[in-house]
Amino acid sequence: MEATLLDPRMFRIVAAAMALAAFVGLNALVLVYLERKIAGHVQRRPGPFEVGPHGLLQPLADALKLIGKQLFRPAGADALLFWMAPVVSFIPVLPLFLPIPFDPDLVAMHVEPGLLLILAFTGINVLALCMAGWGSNNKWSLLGASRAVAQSVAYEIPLLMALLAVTFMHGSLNLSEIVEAQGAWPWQWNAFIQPVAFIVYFTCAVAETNRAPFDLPEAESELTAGFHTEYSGMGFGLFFLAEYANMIVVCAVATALFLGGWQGPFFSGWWWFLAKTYALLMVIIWFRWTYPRVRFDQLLNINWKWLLPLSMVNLMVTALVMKLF
Amino acid sequence: MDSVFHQEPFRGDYYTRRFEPGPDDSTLILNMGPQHPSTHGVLRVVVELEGEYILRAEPVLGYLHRMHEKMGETRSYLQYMPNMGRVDYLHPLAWNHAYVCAVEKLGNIEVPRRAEFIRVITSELNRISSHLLWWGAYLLDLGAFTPIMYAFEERERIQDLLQEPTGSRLTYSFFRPGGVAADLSPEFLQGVREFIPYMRSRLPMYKDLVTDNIILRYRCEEVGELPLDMARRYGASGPVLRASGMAYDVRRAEPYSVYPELEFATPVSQRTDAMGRYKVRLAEIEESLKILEQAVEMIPEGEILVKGAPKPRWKAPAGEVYQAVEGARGKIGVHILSAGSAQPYRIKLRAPGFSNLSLFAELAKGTLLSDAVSILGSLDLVIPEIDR
Amino acid sequence: MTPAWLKGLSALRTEAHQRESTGLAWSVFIGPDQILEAAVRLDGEGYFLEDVSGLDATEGFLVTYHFDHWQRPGRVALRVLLTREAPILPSISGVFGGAEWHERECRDFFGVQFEGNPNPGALLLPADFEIHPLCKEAGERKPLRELLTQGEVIASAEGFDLFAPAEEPAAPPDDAADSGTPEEED
Amino acid sequence: MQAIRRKLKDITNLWSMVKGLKVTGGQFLKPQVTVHYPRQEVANLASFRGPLQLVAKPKDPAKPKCIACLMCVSVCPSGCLTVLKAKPPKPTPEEEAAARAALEAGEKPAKKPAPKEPSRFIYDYSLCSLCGLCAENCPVGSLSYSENIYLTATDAKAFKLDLLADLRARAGAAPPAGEE
Repeated sequence: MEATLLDPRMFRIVAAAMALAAFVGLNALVLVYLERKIAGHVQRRPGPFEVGPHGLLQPLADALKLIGKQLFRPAGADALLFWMAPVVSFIPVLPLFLPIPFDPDLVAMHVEPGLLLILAFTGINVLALCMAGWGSNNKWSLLGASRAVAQSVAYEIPLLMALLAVTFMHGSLNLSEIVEAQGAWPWQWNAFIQPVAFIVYFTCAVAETNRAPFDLPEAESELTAGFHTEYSGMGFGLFFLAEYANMIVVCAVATALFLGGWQGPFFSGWWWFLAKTYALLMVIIWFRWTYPRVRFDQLLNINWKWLLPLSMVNLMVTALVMKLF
Repeated sequence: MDSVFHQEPFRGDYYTRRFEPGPDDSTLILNMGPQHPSTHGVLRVVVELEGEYILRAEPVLGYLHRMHEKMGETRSYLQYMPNMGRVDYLHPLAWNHAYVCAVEKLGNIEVPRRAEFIRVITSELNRISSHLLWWGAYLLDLGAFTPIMYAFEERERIQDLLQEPTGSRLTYSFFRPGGVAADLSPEFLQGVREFIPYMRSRLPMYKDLVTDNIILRYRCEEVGELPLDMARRYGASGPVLRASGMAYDVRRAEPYSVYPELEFATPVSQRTDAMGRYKVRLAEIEESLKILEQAVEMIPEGEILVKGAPKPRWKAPAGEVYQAVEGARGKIGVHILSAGSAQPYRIKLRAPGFSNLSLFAELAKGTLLSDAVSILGSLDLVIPEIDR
Repeated sequence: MTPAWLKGLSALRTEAHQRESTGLAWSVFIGPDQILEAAVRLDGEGYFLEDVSGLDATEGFLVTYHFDHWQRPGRVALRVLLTREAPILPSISGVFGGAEWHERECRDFFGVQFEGNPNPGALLLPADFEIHPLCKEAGERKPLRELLTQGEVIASAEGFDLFAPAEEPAAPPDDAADSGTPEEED
Repeated sequence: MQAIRRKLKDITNLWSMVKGLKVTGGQFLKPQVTVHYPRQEVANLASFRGPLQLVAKPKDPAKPKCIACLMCVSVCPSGCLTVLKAKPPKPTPEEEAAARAALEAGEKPAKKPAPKEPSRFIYDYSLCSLCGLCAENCPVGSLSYSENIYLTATDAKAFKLDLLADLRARAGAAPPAGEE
């Protein structure tokens, strides 16, 4: 079967990619604003206030500033790796959104093993951090990158296992099917049927997206800015965008797998999906403005000594229960 | 590899050359600072890392050196007052206190009782504000962004209070040889009375948000353990020493001002680690509140500046005097040698942070980089004071 | 009365002070070769080092070590007089680790060399800075007897005449009249 | 056993994370405490040490109490004050004639004394450390702190303040004749 440019499926993909790029950009802006506003109010200050009413246009101003800034490469940096890294960090974010079902019909691409696609593409991000850290010719970046690699590789395993438990239950990797298999009411959601998997997944998701308290690759009080120390302008901007986009993805996946997706007790639809995703995002933001940062060896200990055994036990129990009943 | 960075002015300075890796250079030489987020100002620490473990660490000082001791030799006794506000900008009133006490000893000047109480009240308020800022900044080092904002809420109230008599919010130059520059108003005393229960009501929140937090506990407990003997060899003082189990407080050991009349405990911790230092400082806030509580009730009416207090062209009698004072960071010492002229012949400032930082090199050996940041924070360093 | 650490130390002059007047308890003049021994003795007694400070006086550099004790507060000032030509002193950083920085600071400000300091470079001043800012001009220097408050003399070695009344023309006469000698101290 | 007990303790200690969230969540819902600067301003400036200003004579709001004794200049540790004493006023033609007559008569002409007031009072705020020694030691209390705390400029020269002009501006008086 030959796909030509005029193939309707091709059109759909291109249109979906553009829509998704817009969606990612818009949501990243909203998230940046939310983060700063929440941080402000948690700290009893107004947060951004001057650009636009209640600082609404502040993220836009930030984006403009980042775009306008000079791109700067330190002497001795590997030009190829250095410039590829932000791109490699950002590009895989778009395919991540393809199989996410916002609505029974609102899916960019119906992919049967959708979950697999997401897991495959999230793995690329760590490569970008590694490239950025190595290519910057900066010791802080290098330390940040080495932390990022160890952390991402470690946390991907329990994350996978937690998801696997859910897919065992439903016998599917298709997100839409998993959503439909859950009911409309909270007690029918997987978060309540598989609470351990949900907690493990959510913890790993925070770690995978390098968010506080697991933000070690950029730990600014230790490594100045970690892997993106040397990036300015849009080089930094793309990393920033990718971080927020990744946050949206992990929360969207959590919504689909654990919180019943678009289904709600009433008026089911994409707004439910968005509301649940944003609720999770806000929890992640709330974490950041509450907790201190864990230490690196403790971070790995949490993973290998707690999350991994927990998720394995959970997986085995799930498998046993599925087999028996 | 003969790029421009390997030729002369880029070859590194005295310190980096000392840290030149050996033949098997599997270690990483890292310059933390002078512009590093967790070195509080402009401290520079050169570290040699094996992975993330520190093999060697050496603080490099002098980036904020202003030669206060030389300035002292060129200024009259009164003119040196603003310098005292700028040595340690977090607890300037303790330096004010040490200096004026030294000058008073030198010139045999009586201080009115009301002035002594004013000094104690303002100085203790200042100590609380210094500990609050340390608390916030330490948590910032450990990656928690919010506590510093809560600490500043209280700190702002203290500064609003202190602003009224002292006229400044940071670099106070308020004490004068023979008294203080301004009287406390009844509104100020009322403000302090109201502040004490408010501050006490905030402390449980600190405990819930931070002290009990399991992440923080794992970042502080058993990190940077400072045995008492090591503390002695380096001359550590203040909360750093008291967290190693020695109840040594200059206010008790070498009583000055009206501290002997006030009841307060010297908080001690036997933990010896960063958590011990943390807990001692929080306990000191409570003790300072106790002092304030008593002092605002005991303060008598009267003069605030003794008659015949040193005038601008005052000449001190010849002689030597050493005055120690308990600052928020430890033992502050002012050593004045006078030859009988209007300027001191020599003035030596003993900064507690200087001694407290000097033990960092030994303390950081073998720890993780993150632990080093935690240790550095737990020592409560104010770089201008260390560099002077 | 005389503390144990002081006994057997061949001090040049020992003075007991009142804390209320000078803040010191003991002021002990010793020779440069004695400082290490004195430090070891004080270490054995549980003293800690407060600071090391220099002073540029007519007679030369006076390096003062301040020690204090946690349980038995009472400041001890060990004083070593060095000639201006050879301001060299053994380092006590092997005994008190904290002395390293204090000694380096003293080196920065006065140019006093501490032999055996593990890291004798500049501390607060730039490494290539060859000016010692606290050294005084020849005419500005004052003799020690005009600067130091004298306490109760416990012992004084033969030939130690720092505090003898001024007879030699070390200080200009108008200077001496201006400042006066401290006499009211007990 | 010890290890297990420790692990169990770790699990119970996880509750502290929830407590932390409760604190920040509670603070999130409380009103803000910051002073929202351009919309709000702080009010407690009565005793704040702002930049110096001259205190006017009670009778003439455009003239300072200053007697040009230069005490403030000598006491200032930063050397931020420059005060010039006023010169004796130019004699009028009649006075000049009288002086000449006196001189011819062999007498000492009666010189008019210089008025005890400053002709220039320059204050370099960029050097000032606001220690308060000048104001405290002024024998006539001619210096006080202003509430001009929002003083900003992009050039250090802008902080060389002419306090006499400032006093006149506050009094609403025109600059004296002969001064450009």
